[in-house]
Amino acid sequence: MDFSLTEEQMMLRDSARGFLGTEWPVPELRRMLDPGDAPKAANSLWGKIADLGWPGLLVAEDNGGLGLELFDLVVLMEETGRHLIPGTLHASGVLAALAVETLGNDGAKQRYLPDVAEGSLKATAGIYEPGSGWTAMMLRPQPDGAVTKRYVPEAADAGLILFVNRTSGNDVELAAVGDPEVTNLHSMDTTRPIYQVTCDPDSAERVGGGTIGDLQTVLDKAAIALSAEMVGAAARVLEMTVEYVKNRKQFGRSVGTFQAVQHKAADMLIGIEKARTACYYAAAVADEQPEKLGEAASIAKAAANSAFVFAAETGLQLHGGIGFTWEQDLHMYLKRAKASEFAYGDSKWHLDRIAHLLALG
Amino acid sequence: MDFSLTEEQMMLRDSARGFLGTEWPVPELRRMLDPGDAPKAANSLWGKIADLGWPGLLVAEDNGGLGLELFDLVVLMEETGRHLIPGTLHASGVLAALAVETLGNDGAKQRYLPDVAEGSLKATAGIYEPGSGWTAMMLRPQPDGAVTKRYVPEAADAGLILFVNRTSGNDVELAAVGDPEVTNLHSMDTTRPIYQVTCDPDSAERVGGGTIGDLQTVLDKAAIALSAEMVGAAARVLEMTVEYVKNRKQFGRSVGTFQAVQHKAADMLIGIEKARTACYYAAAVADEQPEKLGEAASIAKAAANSAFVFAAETGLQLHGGIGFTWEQDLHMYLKRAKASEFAYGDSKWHLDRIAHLLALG
Amino acid sequence: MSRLQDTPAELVFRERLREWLADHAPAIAKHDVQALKTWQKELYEGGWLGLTWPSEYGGQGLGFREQVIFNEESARAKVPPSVNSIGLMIAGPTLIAVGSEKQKKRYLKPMLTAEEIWCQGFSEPNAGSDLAALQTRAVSDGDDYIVTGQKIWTSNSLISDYIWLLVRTDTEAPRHQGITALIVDMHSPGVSVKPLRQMTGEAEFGEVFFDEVRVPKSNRVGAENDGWIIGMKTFTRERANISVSLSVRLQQQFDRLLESVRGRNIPLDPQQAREVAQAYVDSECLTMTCERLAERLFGFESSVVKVAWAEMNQRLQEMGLSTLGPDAPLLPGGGFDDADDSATWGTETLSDGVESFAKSWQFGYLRSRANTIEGGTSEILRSVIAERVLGLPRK
Amino acid sequence: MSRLQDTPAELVFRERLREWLADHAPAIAKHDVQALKTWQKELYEGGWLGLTWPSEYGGQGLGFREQVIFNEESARAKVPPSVNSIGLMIAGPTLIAVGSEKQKKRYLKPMLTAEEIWCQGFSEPNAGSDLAALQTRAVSDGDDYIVTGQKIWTSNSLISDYIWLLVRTDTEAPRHQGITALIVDMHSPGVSVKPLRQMTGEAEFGEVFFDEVRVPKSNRVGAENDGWIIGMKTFTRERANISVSLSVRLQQQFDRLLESVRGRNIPLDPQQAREVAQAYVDSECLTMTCERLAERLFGFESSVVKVAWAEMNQRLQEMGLSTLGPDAPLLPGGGFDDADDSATWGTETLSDGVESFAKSWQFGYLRSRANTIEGGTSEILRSVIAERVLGLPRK
Repeated sequence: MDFSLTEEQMMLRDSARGFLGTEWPVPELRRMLDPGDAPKAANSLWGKIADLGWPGLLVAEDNGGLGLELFDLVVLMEETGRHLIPGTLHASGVLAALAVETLGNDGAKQRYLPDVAEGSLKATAGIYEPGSGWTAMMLRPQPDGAVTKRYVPEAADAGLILFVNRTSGNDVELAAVGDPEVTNLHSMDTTRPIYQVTCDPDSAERVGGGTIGDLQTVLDKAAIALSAEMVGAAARVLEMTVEYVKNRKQFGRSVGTFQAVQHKAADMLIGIEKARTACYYAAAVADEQPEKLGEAASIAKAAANSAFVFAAETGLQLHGGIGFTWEQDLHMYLKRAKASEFAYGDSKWHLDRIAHLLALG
Repeated sequence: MDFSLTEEQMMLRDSARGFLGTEWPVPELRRMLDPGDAPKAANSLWGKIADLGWPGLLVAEDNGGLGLELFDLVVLMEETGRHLIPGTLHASGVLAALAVETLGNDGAKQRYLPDVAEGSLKATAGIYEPGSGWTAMMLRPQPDGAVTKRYVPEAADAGLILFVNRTSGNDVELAAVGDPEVTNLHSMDTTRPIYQVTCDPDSAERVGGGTIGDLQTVLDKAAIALSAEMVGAAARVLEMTVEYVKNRKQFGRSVGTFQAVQHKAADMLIGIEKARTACYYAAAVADEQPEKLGEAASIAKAAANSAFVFAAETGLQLHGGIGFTWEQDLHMYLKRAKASEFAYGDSKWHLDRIAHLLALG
Repeated sequence: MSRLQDTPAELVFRERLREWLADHAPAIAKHDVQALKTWQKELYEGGWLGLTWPSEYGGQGLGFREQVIFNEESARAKVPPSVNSIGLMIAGPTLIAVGSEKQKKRYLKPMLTAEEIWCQGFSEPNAGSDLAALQTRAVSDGDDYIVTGQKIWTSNSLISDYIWLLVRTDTEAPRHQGITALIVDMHSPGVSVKPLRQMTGEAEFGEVFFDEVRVPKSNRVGAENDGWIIGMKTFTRERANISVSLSVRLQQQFDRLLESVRGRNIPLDPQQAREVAQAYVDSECLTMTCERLAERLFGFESSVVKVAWAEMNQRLQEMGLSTLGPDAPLLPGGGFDDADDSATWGTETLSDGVESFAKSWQFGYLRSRANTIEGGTSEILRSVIAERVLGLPRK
Repeated sequence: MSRLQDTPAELVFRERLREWLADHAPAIAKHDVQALKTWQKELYEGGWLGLTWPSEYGGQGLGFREQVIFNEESARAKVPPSVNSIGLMIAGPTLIAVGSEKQKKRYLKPMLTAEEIWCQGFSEPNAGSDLAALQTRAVSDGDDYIVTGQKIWTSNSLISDYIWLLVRTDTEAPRHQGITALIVDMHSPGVSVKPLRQMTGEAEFGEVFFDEVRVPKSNRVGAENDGWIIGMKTFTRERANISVSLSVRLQQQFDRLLESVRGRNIPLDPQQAREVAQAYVDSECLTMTCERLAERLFGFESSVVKVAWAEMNQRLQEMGLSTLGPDAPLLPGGGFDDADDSATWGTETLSDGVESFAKSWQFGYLRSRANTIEGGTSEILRSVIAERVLGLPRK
């Protein structure tokens, strides 16, 4: 195995870090805490992100994108995770773009992907349903009634909402939703609002289709991208914590000299390094060995869940009381950690899947 | 609730601690590591224990015992656990005595209990069977063939081996075994050998009977007594560890000043205090509210499992390399911890039972 | 003897109390301070407050068992918590132990009747775990001290009449030896309070600023520069009282969890069932351990219970959150902004309806992250256990 | 580029090796030292040892990838482990880094051929985690040192020809500055070895005693009093090599676990299945992290992997033991006494038949308790990670 970054990937990483450090500093991020100001802050960043071509990173060159691989995306996502950027990039450039690339018919690709890649169209996709949990096989065909999708990211702000609906057996369709009814579900992570969307089937348009397996591929890749963001965010929490405990003095010494603090910081690092590896591996699998994608994605998400939740909770503990305040930034990472943990499957769900793949069911 | 000890109980505890400190010091205990010498060492202690009346603690006064309650036994067992005494007291004075008291007919009580209480008869009981796990309901009636019992404590040295056999439905019989075939199962804990015993049904004598529920009462009380021994042993490991880390110097200071060491020792204490409470509670329940015995016994065993295994493993870690040697005494506690953890139900088994009682099944 | 059941006298007490609560317990919104004060006064007049306090100061002169019964029964009746909890659980008991006769006569009874609400001013921005680093100064000026400085994490500071304050009276002495305990009127000129918003959205704590506040020396508790030991006694009392009340709180949280898992559509798998069973084992062991160690809880043993409780409550909240599955991160009622208003007490069960953030698992999860920090971080308390209970050497 | 597959050159190497091992790999009992030496020599002559060592000292001059492939393939072929592991994994690589040209020429090749077996003498009874407290003295006497003292936890000491030794050459200097590294002939007069029995019953380690042992100064590695830094380099190499070989060991243990749970009569419940899945997640992440961090493993990052590996292996062994249910504490084959004789390598799977203690989960469980102590306690290594990798301040 070779997980070293290519020169291009290192450039992508460094330029992303530089860009976000300048264009999305903490005061900008904190605007996301104010429901009135959040959409403006997110939009302002989005314009600049679009200029960099990130929304089209996974979109094929023929469709106006950069045509890069998931491994490249993972490198970028570590950086966007560090800075807790809003959800449009993942919703539009990852989830919706993958849905169209994987399930869309040629017309849909031509119609949507260039605008998605350019960032002029913000898309999102609704997949899960009330009662489906995180299991695509639990989606239910809805022959007559209105389809309701839960956990749809960034729906209020999207120019295109796609639904993946089960039609019958193992078949799914991709539908472009018209006239949606959008309800804010009030995620704990206010930087990434999620919604329930109900669509009147009469105003939806079928723009593609495929199998449940194709849908699972989309979900797995989206989960890997999210896992990489989680690793990046966890690494940032560790940095913030190291910085804080170095400088915070109690009992006449730096708090960072206490073994209890040191050892927790070490455990944060161990979890992060393992999860980072898992993300790189999963991305490489997606690019090279698609038959192992499910297992690799589940390993990555399970590892990222543990690493990020542990880092956020522990980082908060090591900050003491100040970490618990609204003024400090850590709570945004904790809320992102919990919101991410329960997106695309919690650890139990992924472990059950791995157990199934290991024939332990 | 009132878990304070009566004056009699404090005397019992103090005298037991004094007696075992004198009569069962570490060099005697270490004789149990030598397969040739172990039976002699155990026998020598047994004579003195019999003189104190401990084997008859639970036996009714009418049958020659002290007629005390389980709470008294638990107080004593904490002390016998501290000193890792051999298994005869638990096998004969607890398990077998309870089996006869609970399931024996009048003849059996008169025939066996006075000698068991006096210590002149060492009894034991075989209950579990290959394939039964720890679940009494999994015992199978064996109408014709020879009955085989697994995990029979101290069988090689017993003057009386009792079997509890399921006969039909919820009924069990108590049988005195003649001409047993005894095989050493080589427990990791060499201070407490356990055996497989096969009995030719023609040479067994029925000496009592009852229900599976009665049998479960015997098992629950035996588990509570063992849990108390585990708490005592865990507390002793903590003492040994505190003593060691106080005196061991590294980096120019006592190892006990390091936070990593201090915090692990604190966690050992927390586990022990919780498990001690659980044992006292379970004993009080056995004496006063038998309808809650199952739940209380499972709480006690689950808590004792966690506390003792954690204490033994952590104590060993805090001793560093020296704790890993045969010469040091800690490994005897670790082996007792693991052997005890898997006697009368591991934690999963007890948690499943509690979940069932909480109607979570 | 029965170890598990009330004595006849205890049973009488319990039944009388249960009846009284059934007749009197009110429904009060969380921030209706005046109603809460009235309710506390009613409780006091019913004879149910200051149960263990000496009768000469307005207490009932009863024992620890009665306090436990009170806690159990008021939880069962779902009465609102005390508006003057810092006074009743921390300042009052410490004052009884170390205050002058005059101070006890003056302050204890209005604490019980809620006529005077108390808060506690120990922590400072640079003196958290390391309390001895506190810098709030008190300079002698005739019969008064002039107090200047800042306290933080002060619960109830916005509604308090008095603050139980530690200040530095000697800047030259070794840091543990220059500290003094004062009772300060929160209405004195120069005292100001700023709410401190937490990550839950609530402002449960405040920052208290002292700008040349004049405090009569008669309000000093104990001798000058003798405040460290008083602070330590306050801490053990704080932890002891957290311990005593936690039994009830843990059991309430466990009951919520049970209801939450039973109320789901999906049956529990064996692991989830075992996790709940393990939580039951731990919460039963812990609450009973409080009772078993009751007499030692005013010593360092209180740390044993505090550490275990904090981590147990965190686990319960995490489990509760997990029962919600994909809905786990979604804030009922919209979350942070209206947390303050619609909330009642966070002890409601599902059958009360999950209407608001403040009674949700989401709020519980976020709030519980502070459990291992407030009242002594778990790191500090584990060292206290190691050094003070187990006798390991200090640095 | 492919990130997951061998390059064409690597593939050739792997296939050639696999074929060679299929033809040559022997079955050897654990304590047949002579047969093990012969096997190592054969391996060397096949061109499979010293893969990353410079060719001028008898190595193959290849890269890290080839070493990984060698580890994977020899695990797959279940070859016996190296009889000279301390030489190949610790003493040799350190000597390459810090030894003199003459020393490298003299010692490296016989290490590879197993003509000379090595052990490592660092730990002492009062210098475990705190290596700088070592007291074994080396007094200058003309062209020699006279060495007196005791080492402990010395693997392979009973069969070794040389020991890689740290001694104190200056008792006046600050403790890190008076230490020197020596190569000592184990057959020198005054060297004696006593086996050290562990709680598994085995005597895997020894105590080595030095009673005025004469050591030529030409056997000194580096400058006098310059041994501390050499010791540190030895440690990172030790941990790096543990890390490199652990991938294979973890995967073998995980495979044993899989076979063990699948071989039971009772189907797994979801919790047990999830525990196995979690172990799979952790072991996959860890072994791949070794490869990802390969270049940094000769620095302090090796501690990351060592800590995680030790706790992972302990967990695997506990899980394996638990799969046995009520039989968990029962020693196959009778246990401690015959552990030494019937044992082979502890890597066998159930299909080889669990005949003896040394290949059992019971042995694995007991042995694994030392994993968090040997090669640096997890406590020390977490501090190393915090201070050296994360940059937290030292005391």
